[in-house]
Amino acid sequence: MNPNFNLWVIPVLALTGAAINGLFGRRFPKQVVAAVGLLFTGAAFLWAARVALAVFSGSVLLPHTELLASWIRSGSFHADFAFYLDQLSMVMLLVVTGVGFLIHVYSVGYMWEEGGFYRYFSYLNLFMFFMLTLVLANNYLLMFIGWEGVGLASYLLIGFFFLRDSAAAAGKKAFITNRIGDFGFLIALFLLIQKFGSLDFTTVAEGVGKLPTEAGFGLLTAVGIFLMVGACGKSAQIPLYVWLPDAMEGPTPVSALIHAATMVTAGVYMVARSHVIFDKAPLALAVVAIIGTLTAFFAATIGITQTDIKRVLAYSTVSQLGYMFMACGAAAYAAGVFHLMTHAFFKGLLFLGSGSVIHALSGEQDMRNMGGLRKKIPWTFAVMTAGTVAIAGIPPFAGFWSKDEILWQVYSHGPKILWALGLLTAFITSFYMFRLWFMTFFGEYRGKLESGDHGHGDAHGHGHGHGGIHESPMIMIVPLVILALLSIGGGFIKAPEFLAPVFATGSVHVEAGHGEGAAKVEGAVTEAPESKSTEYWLMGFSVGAGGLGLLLAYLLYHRRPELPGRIADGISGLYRTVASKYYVDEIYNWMLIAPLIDVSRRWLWRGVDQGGIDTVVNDGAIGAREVGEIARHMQSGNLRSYAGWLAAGAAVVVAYMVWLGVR
Amino acid sequence: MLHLLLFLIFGAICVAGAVNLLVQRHPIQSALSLIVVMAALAGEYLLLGAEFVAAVQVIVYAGAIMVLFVFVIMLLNAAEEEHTAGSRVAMILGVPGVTVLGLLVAWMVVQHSNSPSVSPAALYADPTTHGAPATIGTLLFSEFLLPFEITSVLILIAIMGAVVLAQKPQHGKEEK
Amino acid sequence: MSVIKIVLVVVILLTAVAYTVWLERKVVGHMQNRWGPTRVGPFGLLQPAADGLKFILKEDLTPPHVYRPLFIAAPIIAVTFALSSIAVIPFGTEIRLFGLTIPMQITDINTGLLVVLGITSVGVYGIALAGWSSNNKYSLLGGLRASAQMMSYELSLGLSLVGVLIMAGTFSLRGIVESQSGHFPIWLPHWNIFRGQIVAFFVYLMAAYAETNRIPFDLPEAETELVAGYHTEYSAMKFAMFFMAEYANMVTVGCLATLLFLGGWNGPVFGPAIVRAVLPIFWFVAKVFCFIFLYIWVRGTLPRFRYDQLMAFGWKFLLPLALANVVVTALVVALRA
Amino acid sequence: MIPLSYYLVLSAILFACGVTGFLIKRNIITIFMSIELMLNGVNLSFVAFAAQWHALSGQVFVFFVMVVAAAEAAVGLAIIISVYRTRETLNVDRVNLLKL
Repeated sequence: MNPNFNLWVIPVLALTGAAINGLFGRRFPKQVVAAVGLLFTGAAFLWAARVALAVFSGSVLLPHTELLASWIRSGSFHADFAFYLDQLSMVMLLVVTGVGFLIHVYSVGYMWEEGGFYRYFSYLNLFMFFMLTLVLANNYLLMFIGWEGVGLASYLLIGFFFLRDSAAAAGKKAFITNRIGDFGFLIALFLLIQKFGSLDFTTVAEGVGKLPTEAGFGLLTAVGIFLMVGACGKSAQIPLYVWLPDAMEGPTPVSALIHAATMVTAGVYMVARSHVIFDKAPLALAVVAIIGTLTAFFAATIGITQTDIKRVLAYSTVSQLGYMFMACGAAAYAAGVFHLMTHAFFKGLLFLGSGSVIHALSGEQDMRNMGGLRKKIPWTFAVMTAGTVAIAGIPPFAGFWSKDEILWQVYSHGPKILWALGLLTAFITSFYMFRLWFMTFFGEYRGKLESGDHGHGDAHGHGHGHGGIHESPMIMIVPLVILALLSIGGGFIKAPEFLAPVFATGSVHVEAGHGEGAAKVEGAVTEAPESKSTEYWLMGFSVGAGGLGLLLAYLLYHRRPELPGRIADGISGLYRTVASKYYVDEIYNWMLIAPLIDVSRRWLWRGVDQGGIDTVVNDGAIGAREVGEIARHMQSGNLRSYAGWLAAGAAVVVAYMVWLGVR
Repeated sequence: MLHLLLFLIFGAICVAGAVNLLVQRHPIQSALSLIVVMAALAGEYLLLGAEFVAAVQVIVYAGAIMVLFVFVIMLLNAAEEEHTAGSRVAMILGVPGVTVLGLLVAWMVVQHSNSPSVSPAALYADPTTHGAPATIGTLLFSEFLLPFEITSVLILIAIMGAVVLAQKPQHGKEEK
Repeated sequence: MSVIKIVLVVVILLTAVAYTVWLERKVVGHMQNRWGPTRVGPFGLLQPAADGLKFILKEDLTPPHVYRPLFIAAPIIAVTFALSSIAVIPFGTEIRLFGLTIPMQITDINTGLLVVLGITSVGVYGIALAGWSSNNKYSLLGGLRASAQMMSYELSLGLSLVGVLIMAGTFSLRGIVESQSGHFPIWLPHWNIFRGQIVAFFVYLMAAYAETNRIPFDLPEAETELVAGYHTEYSAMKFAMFFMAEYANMVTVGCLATLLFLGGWNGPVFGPAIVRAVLPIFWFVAKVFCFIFLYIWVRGTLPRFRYDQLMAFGWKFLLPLALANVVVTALVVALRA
Repeated sequence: MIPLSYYLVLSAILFACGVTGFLIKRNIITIFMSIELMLNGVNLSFVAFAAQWHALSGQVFVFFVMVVAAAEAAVGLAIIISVYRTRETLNVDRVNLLKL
C-alpha cells in the first residue's frame, strides 16, 4: 500500500498562486507579487521533489493512483479527479516544476520593468496549474482539461503585450491552430469512450491489451491518428506548426517555459502516455514517425535562414520536437521522453540566454545587429555556449545522449531513410546553432548601442532604451547557471532505464514501408538486434554531423562573414523559399483561410445567416408582433381583468385535469 | 358529536365572515370580518390537533398582519368603496370561472369523500398528528432548517423593501 | 367548580384593578407632596367604589357622526381581552380544600404563554377601533399611535420571552415557574432574573410599558398633544372600560413578569399547614405588587418620550438587544447541554 | 368524528370567497385581504391533510405560508401606501396606467 502523497496539492498550489496574484495582485507591490509567484511554484517543486525522493528510495510501488473526488458519473461512464503517478509522469512532474520554478525566478528579473507584472505571474502560475493537471491526470478527460488550460494560458501569455497588434494576432493564431488539434484529440476521446466506455489510462490500456495488433486501418489506428492530430497542434508539428514561431511575440521567459520546455512537449507526453494504442496500430506509428522526421528536417532548414534570434530558437524547437516524435514513431518512447527532458534543459536555457542577450541590448532581437558580445556579457556567453553545445550534439553534453539514443533507435527499428534525414537534421541543427552563436558573440559589434558600464542588478526593460549593453542581474543569471549545469550533465541521467517499465508492455518494430504497416511485436526496446559496433558507428556519425555543423558555421560566419551572402545570392530562389518558411503561411492562407473566408462571407453569412436564420428570426418577430397587436387588448391595465383571465384559465386547467381523471 | 358541532359552528363563522368580507363596502368592516375568519380558523386548527399553528394563527395573522391592515386603512383614512366598472373581463370571465372552479373542486371532493374521519382526542394522542410546539420546533430546526433560514432572509428583505417603499420621497437628496 | 373559580378570579382581579388605581393616586400624590384621595373612607380607601358608582350613574353619551357599532364594540373588546388573559395565569400551587385538590389557576393548558401572547396581541384592536370609530382626528391619531407602538414593541416582548422559554423548555406557565424553584448555593433564588435573564427582564419591562401604554410610553393618550388620545370621545362606563382594561393589562403584565422572571410563587415556605398553603400565594401577590409599584414609581418619575424616540428606542435598541439575548442564551444552553 | 372532506370543503369555500373578492372588490386593500383569505383557505387544507397523512410537515408548511404572508403584507401595504401617495386613490380601476 502506497502512502498518500496528496498529489492534488501540487497543481492546486500553483492555482492558489495564480488566484492570489490574479485577484489581489493589482494592489500588491511588485516584491509581494514576485514572492507569491515564487513561493507557490517553489512549494510545488518541493512537494514534487518529496514525491520523487519517495519514488527513488523505492518505497513506492508505481504506478500509483490517487483519487481526490468524483467528477462525472453518468451511467457506466465515469471520470474522476484522480492523479496518476508513474515513471513517465514523475519525469514530467520534475521537469515542469523544476524548470518552471527556475523560469519564474528568471522572470522576476526579466519582467521587473514591464507593466502588468502581477498579471504575468498570475498567468504563469495558471499555466503551471494546468500543465501539472495535464501531467498528473489519470484519465484522458482530466488531461484534456489541462491540455485546454495550457492552451489558454499560452494564448494569454503570447498576447501578453496585447497593445501590440502582432502579439494579439499571434495569440489568436496559436489558439485557433491549437483548436484544430484539439478537435482531433476530442474525436480520439469520443472513439475511446465509444469503444472502451472509459477514459482511464489503466482501463483503456487493459481494453487495448485484449485487442490484436491491427494490420491495416482500424479503430485503434484512427484513434492514434486523431491523437497525433491533437499532438501536432499542441507540439507544433507539420502541418500545424505555424503558430509556434509567431508565438515568440510573448515575453521571452514565456517562450522558454511554454514554447520550448513544457507545453509544446505535451503532445510528446500524450503520445508516450498512449503508447499502448500506438503499439497496436503500426500505421499510426508510421504516421507519427514520418511527421516527426519531416518536421525536424524542414524546421531545421528554415532555422538556417532566420535572423531573429528567437525565431531561430523557435524553429529549432519545432525541429527538436520533430525528433521526439521521430523517436515515438520508432516506438522508442523512452528515448523521446529522454530527449524531451534534455531539450527542456537546454532549450529553456537557450531561450532564457537569448532573453538575457535581448535584455542586454535593450530589446534588440536581430542577430545582424549583434556580434562581439562575448566580452560584454560573459555570463550569458558562457551559459549560451553550454546550451549550444548541448543542442548541437557534442559529447558529452546532454543533447548528444538523447539525440544519439533517438538516432540509434530509429536506425535499429525504423526505415533507414528516417535515420538519414535525422542525421542530416542533426548536422543542420549544429550548423544553425553555431551560426547563432558566432553571429551573436563573435566578430564586431554591429549594433548602435554604446557599451555601458552599468553594474549588475541594474535591470532595464527593453524599450526603455537607456544605457548601453549590460549584463543581466543575478536573479536572471542564477537560473541560467543552474540550467547550464543541467544541460551539461543532464545526459547522464538514466532516464531511458528509469522509464523502461512504463513502456515495457511490448513494442513495435516498424519494418518497412510508410504505408502498409507490417509489424510484429517484440520483447523490449532495449534488446536491439544491432551489435555494439554498429552503435558506436552510429555514434560516430552523429558526432561527426555535429562537428561538421560547427566547422561549417565557423567557416561561414567567423572566418569569412561575407560568404553567406554570396552563397545566398547564388541560390537565391531556393534561399528565398526557405527564408520565407517555404511560403507555408501563404499557402495556408491561399488554400484554407481565403476560401474559408470566402465561403463564410458568400454562403454562410449572406446565404445561411442572412437568408435563412435572419429571415426565420425576423419573420418570427414580425409574427409575434402581429399576434401581440391582437393580444395586447387583453392587457387593459386593470388588475381585476387580469384576475378574471387568471380565474378563467385556472377553471379551464382544472376542468381539463378533472376530465383526464374521469376519463 | 360535540366536536362536529364545534366544527360546524366555527365553519359557519368562517363562511359568514368570508361572505361578509365580500359584502361589506368599507375596508375596515372587511378587515374585521377577516379577523373573525382567522380566529374561527384557529378554532378549526385546534380541532385538527394543530395546537401551535392555532396559537400562531392568532398571534401572527390576527395580532400582527391584520393590525397592519387596520393600521394602513386608518392611516390612509380609506373611505367606502366606490362602484366603478373598470373591467368587464372580471365579470364576464372571472366570476363564471370561479363558479366553475368551485363547482369542480366541490365535485371532486364529493367524488372522493371516502376520506377518513378524525376525532380531536385521537389527533392529540398521536404524536404524528399533534402539532405540539416542541414537535413543530424540532421539525423546523432539523428537516426544514434550510427553508427556515431562507424565509428569515426573505423577511429581512421584505422589511428593507417595505421601509424603502413606504419612505417619503426625499426630493432634496435626489437632486444631489 | 370552574365557574366558581372564574367568578372568584374575576372579582379579585377587578378589585385589584380598582385598588391599583387607588394606589397609583395615593403614591403619585405622595411623590408630588400631595395627599391623594382622603375623603371617602379611611385613607380614601372607598374611593374606587365611589368612582365606580359615578361611572355607572353618568349619562352614557354617544357623540354624533361616530361609527356606532364599532364605537360601542371597541371598549368591550378592550376590556374583554384584558380580563380574559388572566384565565391561564397560575397564582400558586394546588391547595387542598375539603378533600379536593384545587389548582390555583382557572385552566392549565400547556401552551399557556402562547394564549396570553395571543390575547394581548389581539387586545390592540380595542384601542385602534376606538380611535377610528370616534371620527375625531385626535382619537384617530391616538389609535394609529397605539397600533404602531404595540406592533413594534410586541416583537421585543415576544423575543424577550424566548430566552426564558429556552431555559424552561415549555410553554406551560406552571412548568416555567416550577423550573425556577430552588436556589443557588448562596441563598440566591433560582429565578430566571438571576439566571442570566436580567437583560431579557429589562427588555420585557420596557416593552411592557409600551404595550400597556404607560408612561413613559403613553403616547396614544398624550394629554398635551391629543387631548385624551383614543378615548377622547368616550365617557361614563365606556370610558371606565378602557380604564379598567389598562389597569387589568398592568396586572396581567405584572403577573407574567412574576411568573417568567421572578420565580412565580416560589419563596420561603414555613409554619403550620394553613400558612404553608397560603404562603406561595402571598409571595406571588407580593411580587406582583412590587412590580405594579415599580410601574407607578416610574410614572411619577419619568417624562414622556417623543414619538420618534419611542420608535427608535424600540426598533434600534430594544429589538437588537432582545435578539442578542436570544442568541446568547441559546448558545449558553447549547454549550451546557 | 369529523370527516376530513368537510375541512376540504370549508377550505374550498374560503378560497373561492377569496378569489371572488379579488374579482369584485375595487378597494386595493380589500383585494389584498382577499388574498390573505385565499392563503387561509389553503392553510386549512394543509392542516387537514397533515392530519390525514400523519405528517406534521403539513403544519410546518403553514408556518412558511404565514411567514410569506407576513412579508407579503409588509411589502404590499408599503406599495399601497406609495400608490396612494402618487395616485391619491385606492380604487384599482383607477390605477390602470400600465398598459399598451
